Amino acid sequence: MKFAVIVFPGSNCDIDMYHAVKDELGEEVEYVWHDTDNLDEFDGILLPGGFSYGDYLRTGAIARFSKVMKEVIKAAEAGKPVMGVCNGFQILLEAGLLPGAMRRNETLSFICKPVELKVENNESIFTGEYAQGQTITIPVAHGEGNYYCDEATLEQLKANNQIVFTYQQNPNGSLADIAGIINEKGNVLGMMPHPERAVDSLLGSADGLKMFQSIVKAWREAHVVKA
Amino acid sequence: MLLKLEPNPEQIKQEKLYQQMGLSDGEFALVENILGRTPNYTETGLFSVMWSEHCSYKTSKPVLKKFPISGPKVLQGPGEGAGIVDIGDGQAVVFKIESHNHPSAIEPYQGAATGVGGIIRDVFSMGARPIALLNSLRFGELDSSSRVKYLFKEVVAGIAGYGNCIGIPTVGGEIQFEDCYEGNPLVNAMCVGLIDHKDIKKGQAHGAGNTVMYVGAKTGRDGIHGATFASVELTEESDKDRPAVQVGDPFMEKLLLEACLELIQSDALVGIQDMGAAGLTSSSAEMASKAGMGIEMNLDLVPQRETGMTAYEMMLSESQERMLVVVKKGREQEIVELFEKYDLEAVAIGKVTDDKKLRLIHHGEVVADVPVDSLAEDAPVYNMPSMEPAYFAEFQAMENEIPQVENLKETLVKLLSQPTVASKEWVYQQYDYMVRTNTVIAPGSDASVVRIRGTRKALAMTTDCNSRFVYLDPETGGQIAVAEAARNIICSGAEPLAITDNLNFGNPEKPEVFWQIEKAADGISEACRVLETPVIGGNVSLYNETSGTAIYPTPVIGMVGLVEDLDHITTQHFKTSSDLIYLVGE
Amino acid sequence: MYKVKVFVTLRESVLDPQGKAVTHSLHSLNYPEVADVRIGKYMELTLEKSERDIDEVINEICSKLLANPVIEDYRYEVEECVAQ
Amino acid sequence: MYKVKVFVTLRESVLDPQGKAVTHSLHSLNYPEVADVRIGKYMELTLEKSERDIDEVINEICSKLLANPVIEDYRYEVEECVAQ
Ligand SMILES: Nc1ncnc2c1ncn2[C@@H]1O[C@H](COP(=O)(O)OP(=O)(O)O)[C@@H](O)[C@H]1O
Repeated sequence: MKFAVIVFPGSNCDIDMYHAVKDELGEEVEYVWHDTDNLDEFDGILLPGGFSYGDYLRTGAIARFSKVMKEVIKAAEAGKPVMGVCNGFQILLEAGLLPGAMRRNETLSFICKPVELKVENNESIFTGEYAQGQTITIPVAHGEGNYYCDEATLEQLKANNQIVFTYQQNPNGSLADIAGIINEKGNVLGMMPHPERAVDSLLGSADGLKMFQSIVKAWREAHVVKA
Repeated sequence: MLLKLEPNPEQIKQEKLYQQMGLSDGEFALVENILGRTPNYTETGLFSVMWSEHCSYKTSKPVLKKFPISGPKVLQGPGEGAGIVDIGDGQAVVFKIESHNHPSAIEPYQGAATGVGGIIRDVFSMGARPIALLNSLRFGELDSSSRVKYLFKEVVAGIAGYGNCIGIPTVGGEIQFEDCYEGNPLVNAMCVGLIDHKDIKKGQAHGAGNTVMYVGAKTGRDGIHGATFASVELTEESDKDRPAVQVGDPFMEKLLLEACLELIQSDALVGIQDMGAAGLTSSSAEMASKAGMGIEMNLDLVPQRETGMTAYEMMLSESQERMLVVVKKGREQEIVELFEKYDLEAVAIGKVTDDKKLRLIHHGEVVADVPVDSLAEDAPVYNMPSMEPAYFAEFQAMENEIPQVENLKETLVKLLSQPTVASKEWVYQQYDYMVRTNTVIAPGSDASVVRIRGTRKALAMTTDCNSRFVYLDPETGGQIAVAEAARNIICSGAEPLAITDNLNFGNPEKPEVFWQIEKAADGISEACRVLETPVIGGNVSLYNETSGTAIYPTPVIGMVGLVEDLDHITTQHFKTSSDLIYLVGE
Repeated sequence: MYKVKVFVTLRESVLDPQGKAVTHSLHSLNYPEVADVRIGKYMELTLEKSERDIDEVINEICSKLLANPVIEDYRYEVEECVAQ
Repeated sequence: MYKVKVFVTLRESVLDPQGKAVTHSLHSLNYPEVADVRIGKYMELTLEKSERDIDEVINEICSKLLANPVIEDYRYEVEECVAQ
């Protein structure tokens, strides 16, 4: 399986995402610059964390107009797995690939620490390798991770089982303790915590690796049948 | 548009206008002597910033001479943007510490942020990839005034804001709260970088006819005279000293960083230096002087953010996120294209000359023409009088008193609840200490450890200084600061390599303060010799006083050590119950 | 040339953590009379005259980029300036 | 009761990285007519009537907390509301 790590001006977790896939997951991966207009050769799209365009105005607001985002939207429509982490999640929200918006953390300050997440839905292509209800430790590092959507949207998220991860102890004020959601079709995931920072126990936790493994497994299953 | 009438040379001399810029009568006479005429307004500005303590080290030079600066692994000692130490396998570690005390006292968020931005540029202008940031902070007591809390909160936010955005992990630091810092907080930032020996670049303008290019953010009127400002005491007036405040743009610096690291690989590059304190003036004069060359620049070509800027304003502006580079003649277009990819501007603004002059042209006229060495090398050096302060003899004569502890638990809890001693989690939780996924030991242990990807090696790093000790006995206190840093490094599983230091002191014109500087430097030197950790660079911040009262002498030590194998890494935390606890040492 | 002032505010129903924090600190600074604070953005745009209708341009810019319709509202004021 | 609108803007010479980024992005979105964007804050305060002069209170609040006088300027508009 071949992954693209999209690099926007100001992305800074691109390298972490790249190494997680290459060194720990052992799959193919390439950096893809924000002005690329073709993602056909990639099977999975990763939008890394960081501060695209300085996060000026609103997080993700400027990045979503990058040339590559048209291709990301195309890939999402084609059913390819698209995962946005942290700033990547914020960009997916601004681009309308996921519902809702991000506000500043309730504490108004940046927060960086490992947090415990609950796997709310292990039936998605991103979470198949986890047990339902499992607690995993993944770091957060963000200033604006306070997820918001209106009530109707929240009801929909719940009804469709789109809430994939929740915080055990909400660090940022996020609505309904939401840490990560998927789209209705289930192939686009946005989450604030950084699974790519939790793939090597030398650095504290390897709980994030299963997320990448889930994607690969789901992809293989789908493509082995077809092949 | 504002039309600015600059005073002519006669007025500058008669009305002693140079004094407002920070030049003394004697220094102005020296400038006249060097030039053989009275300098014009722009030229007076050039000398005033280059001869400020911040750029010239005119009072601290004799002290810095004491430091041991060489060793078998030192590839670059003091004198460039940052020092460099070999770590084997063709790799080296680059690091330096720098202060941003006065800007942080005025505008804590931006002061701290631009301090971080500046030290990062020092490291990547050497050709190194910055891999970690540390800091050392001093504030008044937290319960003394709401201003102190505000400063503390904003400084931390500023460091986080810049470091997090640019994506370099802030992995460590130290904080002390003490009354003496109430009006004059200290904000020292350190950056550690990694480089391959073959990529080491210097800030030198070689080769007459080569092109001088300006890259990065446009120049505005921000921070004019910041270097001079850093070299005076803070007064009530400082609040109104508004032009000295610069705003950082970490996004711009991230682009500049990536572009410069790409540029380093180009054989078109001759030299590169960041525009830090004294901006265009110091970068051009120093690059030319170090290469034994001159530089001629046409200021009309300098990218400007504001209209109607004068030569004086452009040369003294401290706008952030800018670099000066010298490239081989004829290769300019490649450079322009390289920077364009990152949405950055690279503009040819001048050329290297062989007449050892800094010549500036503005609106078709020569507005400055001065020998570069006179700016970069010939600042007067002062041997300040030094005198042992009365308090020192008094303290030395005192008997040691062993405190009686009645309730151990109560005392322990009280100690632990001192902000200086208590957990600093509130602070480092705001720093992204994990980005780039190499941080093996995060903040909260003795030293922080960052692995070197693709090897079994890692780097341990720490900043330390107990200024109470230094105040009580500067020489022993200086030794203790180095020794503490070394212990932190060793405890984490590394061997100490070298140090960088930031000498934060009061007004050196006071003999008692100068004595503190000398003694502390003696102590640091002695400890560095014994521990074989040479001083590979540093920074001096003097005039840290409010209303005539100096801070405690605070020579902050930044030390880096090498972990030979990841298996050697140790953290300070207790691991399992019933493990035995030993006390080692005296 | 036009000078355009754009005001972006959080929608009523959206909690404003920053505004809440400011209200709180104003109370502790002893301004009990402050009942509420809402924090938004204020932008000053300078636009050259073009063939396109200025209101159309501004509405596009605002709805695409300057405000996020999920949580924010905007309004604006246009002032025409005579070039000097 | 008063409704107060406070506008906080960056001082002229102070760099506005946000405004710069937005201008740039608008150009690439094909709005070349946008010559400049400066981004500031817009706050809406609700204040109860008190014994103190409203202008005095607002000026204090603005210079102490809402604006940072070292890099920002502020202005405000007061509107008196009749309680419903
Ligand atoms: N306290 C110090 N100890 C050792 N070296 C120092 C100290 N202060 C300054 N230096 C060195 O002096 C050199 C000249 O500094 P300069 O280039 O003016 O630095 P800066 O970038 O701080 O303006 C630098 O290489 C710096 O490392």
